[in-house]
Amino acid sequence: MILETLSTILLISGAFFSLTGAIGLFKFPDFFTRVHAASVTDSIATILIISGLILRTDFDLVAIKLLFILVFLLLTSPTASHALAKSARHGGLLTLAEIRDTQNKDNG
Amino acid sequence: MSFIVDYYNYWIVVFLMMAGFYIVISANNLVKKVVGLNIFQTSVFIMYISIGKVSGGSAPILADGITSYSNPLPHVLILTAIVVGVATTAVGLALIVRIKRAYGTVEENEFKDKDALI
Amino acid sequence: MFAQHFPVLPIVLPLIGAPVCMLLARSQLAWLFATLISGFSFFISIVLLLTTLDQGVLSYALGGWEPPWGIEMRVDVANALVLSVVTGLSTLVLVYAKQSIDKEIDRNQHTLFYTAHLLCLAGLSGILSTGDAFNLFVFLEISSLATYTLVSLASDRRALTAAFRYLVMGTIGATFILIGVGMMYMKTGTLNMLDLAARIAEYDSNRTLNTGLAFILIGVSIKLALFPLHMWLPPAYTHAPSAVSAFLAGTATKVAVYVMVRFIFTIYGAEYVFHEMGMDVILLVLAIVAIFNCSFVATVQSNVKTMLAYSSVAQIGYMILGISLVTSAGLMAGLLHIFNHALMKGALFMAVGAVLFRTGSADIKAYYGLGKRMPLTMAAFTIAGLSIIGVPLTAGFVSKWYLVTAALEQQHWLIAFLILTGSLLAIVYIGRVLEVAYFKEPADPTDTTIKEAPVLMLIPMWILVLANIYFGIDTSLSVSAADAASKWLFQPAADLGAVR
Amino acid sequence: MAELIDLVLLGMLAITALRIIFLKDLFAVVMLFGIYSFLSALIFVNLDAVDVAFTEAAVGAGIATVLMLGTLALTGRKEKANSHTALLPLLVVIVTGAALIYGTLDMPPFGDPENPANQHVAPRYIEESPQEVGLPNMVTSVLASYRAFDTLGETAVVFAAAIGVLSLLGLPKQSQATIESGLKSHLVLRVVAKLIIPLILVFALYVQFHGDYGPGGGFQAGVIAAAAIILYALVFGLPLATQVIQPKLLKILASMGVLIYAATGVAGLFFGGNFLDYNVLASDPVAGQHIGIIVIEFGIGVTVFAAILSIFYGFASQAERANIQ
Amino acid sequence: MNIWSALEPSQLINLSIIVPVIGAALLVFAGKRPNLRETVSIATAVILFTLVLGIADNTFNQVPMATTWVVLLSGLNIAFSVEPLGVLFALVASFLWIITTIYAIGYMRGHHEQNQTRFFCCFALAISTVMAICFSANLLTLFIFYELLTLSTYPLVTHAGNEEAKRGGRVYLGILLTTSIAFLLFAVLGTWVSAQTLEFTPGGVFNDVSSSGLIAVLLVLFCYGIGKAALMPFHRWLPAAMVAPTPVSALLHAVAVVKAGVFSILKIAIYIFGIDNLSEIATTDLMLYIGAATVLLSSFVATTKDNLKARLAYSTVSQLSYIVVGALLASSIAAAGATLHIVTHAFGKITLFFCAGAIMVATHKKNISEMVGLGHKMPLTMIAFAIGALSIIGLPPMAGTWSKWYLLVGALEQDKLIIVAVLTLSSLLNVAYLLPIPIKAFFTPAEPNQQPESWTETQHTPLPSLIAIAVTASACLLLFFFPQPIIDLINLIPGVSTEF
Repeated sequence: MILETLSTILLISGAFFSLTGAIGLFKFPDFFTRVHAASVTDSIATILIISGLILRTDFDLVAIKLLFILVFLLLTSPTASHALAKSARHGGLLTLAEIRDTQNKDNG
Repeated sequence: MSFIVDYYNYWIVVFLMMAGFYIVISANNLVKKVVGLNIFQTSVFIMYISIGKVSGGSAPILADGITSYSNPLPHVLILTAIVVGVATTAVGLALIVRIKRAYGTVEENEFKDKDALI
Repeated sequence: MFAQHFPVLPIVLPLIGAPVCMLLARSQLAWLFATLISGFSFFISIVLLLTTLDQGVLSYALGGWEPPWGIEMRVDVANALVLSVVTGLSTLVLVYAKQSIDKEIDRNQHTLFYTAHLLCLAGLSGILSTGDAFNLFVFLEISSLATYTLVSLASDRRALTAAFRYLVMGTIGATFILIGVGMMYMKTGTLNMLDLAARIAEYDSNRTLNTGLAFILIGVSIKLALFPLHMWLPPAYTHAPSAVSAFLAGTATKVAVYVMVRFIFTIYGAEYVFHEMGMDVILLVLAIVAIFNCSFVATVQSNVKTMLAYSSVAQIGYMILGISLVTSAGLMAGLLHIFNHALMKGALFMAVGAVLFRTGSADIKAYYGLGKRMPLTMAAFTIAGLSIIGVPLTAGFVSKWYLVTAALEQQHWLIAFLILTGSLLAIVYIGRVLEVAYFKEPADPTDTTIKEAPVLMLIPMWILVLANIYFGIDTSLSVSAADAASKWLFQPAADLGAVR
Repeated sequence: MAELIDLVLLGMLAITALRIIFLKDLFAVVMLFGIYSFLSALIFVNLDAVDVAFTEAAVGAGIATVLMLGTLALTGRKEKANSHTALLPLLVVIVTGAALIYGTLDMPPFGDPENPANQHVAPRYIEESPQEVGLPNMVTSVLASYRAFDTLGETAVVFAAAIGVLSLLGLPKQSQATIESGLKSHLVLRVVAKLIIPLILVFALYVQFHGDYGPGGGFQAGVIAAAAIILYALVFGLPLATQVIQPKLLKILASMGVLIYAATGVAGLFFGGNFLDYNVLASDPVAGQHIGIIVIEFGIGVTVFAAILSIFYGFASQAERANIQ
Repeated sequence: MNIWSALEPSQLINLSIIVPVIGAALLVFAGKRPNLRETVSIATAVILFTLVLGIADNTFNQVPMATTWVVLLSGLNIAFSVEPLGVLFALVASFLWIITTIYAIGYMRGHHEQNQTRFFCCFALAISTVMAICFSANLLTLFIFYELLTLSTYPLVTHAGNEEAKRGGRVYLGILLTTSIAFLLFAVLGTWVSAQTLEFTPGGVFNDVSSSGLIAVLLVLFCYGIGKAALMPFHRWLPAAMVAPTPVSALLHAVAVVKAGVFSILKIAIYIFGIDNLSEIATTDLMLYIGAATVLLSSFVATTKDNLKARLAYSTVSQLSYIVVGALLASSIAAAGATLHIVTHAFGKITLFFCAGAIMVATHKKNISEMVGLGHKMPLTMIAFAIGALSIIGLPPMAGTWSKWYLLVGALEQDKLIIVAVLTLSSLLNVAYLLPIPIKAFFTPAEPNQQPESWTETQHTPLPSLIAIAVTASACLLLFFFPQPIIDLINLIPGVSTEF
């Protein structure tokens, strides 16, 4: 019973973070901020949701599988975000601040 | 109402199939054509899987306490069909790469101009 | 010891042969091996044909699972006949291919060619023998994928676009077949063809089943290049390597015709398809338009391979016409034409390939004066061409004869007349080539490189030519097989189901 | 509840499909296709088809998307404006769609256990296969035993695709000279990749041999294993990858897989059964089935792994060529 | 008379068809040595003639002769049997082959033609098919060899190989194949479907001819399907084929090909429809008047032609329709006249063609206007020409008298006065276009400076040609005085009689 409540809370908050991530993906102005929003979804939301799910199992093989998935996701998704941002940087994409700077320079 | 509940699944699937089919026959870009083919086929797969669904059933893996399973046969068929689909996609894409190399374009109307296609 | 396994061997042999061929890696070895495998399959098919003529249908349960739970191979006279055509032609084409491939395909792709050829053969055999609707789809895709590969192996860049177009059309066709099979499964819960037939017979008329059949027929029509859906075929046959054109023209579309026959007659039953749905009129009209339209287009082609490709589409019209007559005699004529057309088109494409081998071109200009320079090749072309026209004592005449008799039996005088006038167009397009070959002076008389084709190409070509003559004179084998096949297919589908 | 999820997912699919029609940016089209595939995988899960979902996710969303992206890298990501009118295709599609809708009118209701499809052949698979074949996963039983011939054909299709891509694109030459990293500067990526790749391979083996009990099997395993090597090639460069798994070896593996499968079938002949009859492989029929299924699943895995990887090699070698030029 | 009496009678049929084929094969081997080649040619011709004589002997003795080569299906055989009409035609064709061969040797050498081996080879093959047509036991056999005759003579027509020859060949092949496939094959199939037999049966194969519109249509199809009978408007091929070397024109287009056409019509009229039944068929009169119109129209056309061979060609068209008219008059006497006309016209027309060829070899003149006064230079040729012309016109003491006489009597007996008028008028036209040639040749002085004084006929006309001309011309005379053996043979034909 307690477990179930706990798990519900975890799941709901996970879903909430997912939602914020998605909203951020839409609302944020440029590439880097959007990557930021997306990676939040990846990391905190997955942790919360999978923990919530684990609490709902009988702590058997399924729980271990979920744990594996969690580890896997924690390894890969930040890496993916990192690679994405770094590639963008290499490709010459500028942050908003930098764009503003260059614009100021041009104007000035 | 029950009419709609009974068939909504198939109708949406028909819409998806036709979306894919439309992309195949209307697209000018060969890559998009292949994408369309995949969408077309994937939608057909959904139709098959829908056939095998049994309300209240569970995945056809023997487990204690479960008496109603969904029909495994469509699953098997579609497993095969997915593989066939990706095989076709791979060959199609390989052809596109070669066409790009030979013609310099992957737009259908453009290589028609370059060769008097028979 | 293996006699009871013969129904499955024509599929399994090339299917095992293909990876082995790939492992062999040496062009010569792969050729020899592929030819042997194909020849052995041919031998088995002949045994199967004789057995089925004698004993009727052979059923083989794969994995020991009885149908409808397992997959069944079902060999009857009809598919044993087509199977013999396919494996026989495959063997001859492989013999022929050795030198033709040497010239037309890059050296390090030879093993790939033989592997793909064997896969294609396995796929075609599978389509023919299988008694399971979904299994048919799988083998259809094996043969199709192998075919796309084979077509694209040619060095001409247009082969690539042709192969791509073929791929798109072929996949659409296959997906349509998949949709149709799905709808059939939905209403019957089975995939086994006989079981399907028995269960479909329980419905009078059903919208889902009708739609399913319509999709299957359209899908198969794409594969067999029925008239408005034939546009993929001419470029594919034109630009493919000669050996591939020879093989495909004689087999691939014929197998598709057989699939159509099977779905119409074995599964749905002629009664259902033709009387309930009125498909016969549609097929008849399309067939006649195909004959005239494509024969006419063939007469204006400057590329001889394209010309023959259009001629193939027209000839498919004759087969469909026979089927759409909805009589045992008509079906028999259609099946007979499958057999005979494989003989003549195979020989014609081989001859064209031999010319391509020597002159490097399939344009009609390359044929100027060839009658003297490549007498045997052009003689083969002439005889096979006469067979296409339907001149007596050739196989083509026999099929036309039965086709017209079948039409006349139904009092279809106009159709009979159209069949005959359709063959007049064949005189024009074959005649054009013969005329320049025998009466034009070669463009470059001093060119001594153009001489008779190599023996290894001539032998299979002439075997087919002689077969054209033989089956034009002694029709007992081909006619009796086609006759038995059509009688077998024409009994009501429900009866077939009751056999078990 | 399940219906609601189904409906939502189908709605998302429809939106995705519509978007694909109108987008001109091919990169976005391909990504949307990946999403489409993934959504359909979710639908498959929802419809109890876990094996199919697994495959669709691995193949449709995974391999197919990677191949498409590879193609785009070589052909450009913009679709040119279409000049001719799309009226005829529209007409064809509407007619075809109308025919299909017409066909649905006599269809059995969705999900009804009384449907013919669920009443005729399938019950035997559900009721008997655990005893006859001895596997809890009925999909595997049907796939590898009842309809093993289909699966042999499927393996041949994969093999044929590999042949096709090989003949079209060729394999990369093994270059001893310069082994340069694809993403040299991505230190994080390299470290994580080194960590993950063995994990993926282990997972592939798990999927391979656990297929009898849960979702999975040779096909999915082959794809996952190939994905591990593909990741390796992406991070460390194709030349290095071709040294680890040599293209020649792939050719042999792809052939061997088909041969293993077919040989199992032929073995049935020699033990007095039909082709692909596993009952005769051991004294106990169920044990025979076990042996047979494990061996052929292995064959599938090998062929799929080798075929997918060689297809990827083919595309990658083209990309390298394009870069050099 | 029968030197082959040791043989089984039916074997004679096989031999008479095969011997020319063997001859053709030997010719290929003897090709390099002209003397040997021509010896083979003549020897074959003589052997063939003795064979046919043997057959004729057996026919008089009422020995039945029949042989079956191949059974295509029950009721459909390639089979041969001997009946008097065929024997008569075979006698004429084989006898004239000897003469033509002799003539051709002179002509071909004198004219320095190319490809003489191919020429003699195709020539022999053509005769073989003519023999097969003569002895065919059913319509299918007739049709098959009718087609083969067209094909084997095509190389002869296009022998010159230049643009004009090719155009002529195209028209020749085009019209003959088109009519035969579109109409004749259709008619054969129609007969097969409605009568269930294709055997030539005395009195016809149809049970009830009067009520069936189908049979009426079949008659029209047969008349036009046999394009070799050159009924208008399908006569264009005959003048077009005149581009061939003169011996070809002589034998094939005065004897073998065109006579094979009218022979087929006669045979069909007698053995498929039955002479007595013809009058009951609705379309008989229609075809009769078309025949009559052809007689007149082509005679008119002939008067306008200046090229000698063209004039003879149109004359042939006209004379062929005499035979068609005779066959369709539905009178036994007219049928006898028609049969006799095959013989008499053959001798008359071949003489004329020989003369035309001799003139061309000797003086290279083709046009009639240039032949004024030629009688002084080439008296023998021109006398022969006059004899041939008189025979064609039907004036005593030439053979043509008899046939025209019977035709007129037949027409009178049937009260077809229009036909009587047409026949008479046409004979007058014959006079108008044939007789002026020898008259002007003899009674107009030669233009000066044409040839040197020392020019003589025997010097410039090859001796073999002169001999041939002499033989045929004297035959025209002899047949007037001794027609009895031929009339005896004609009276053996069922339903045909010279008795009033």
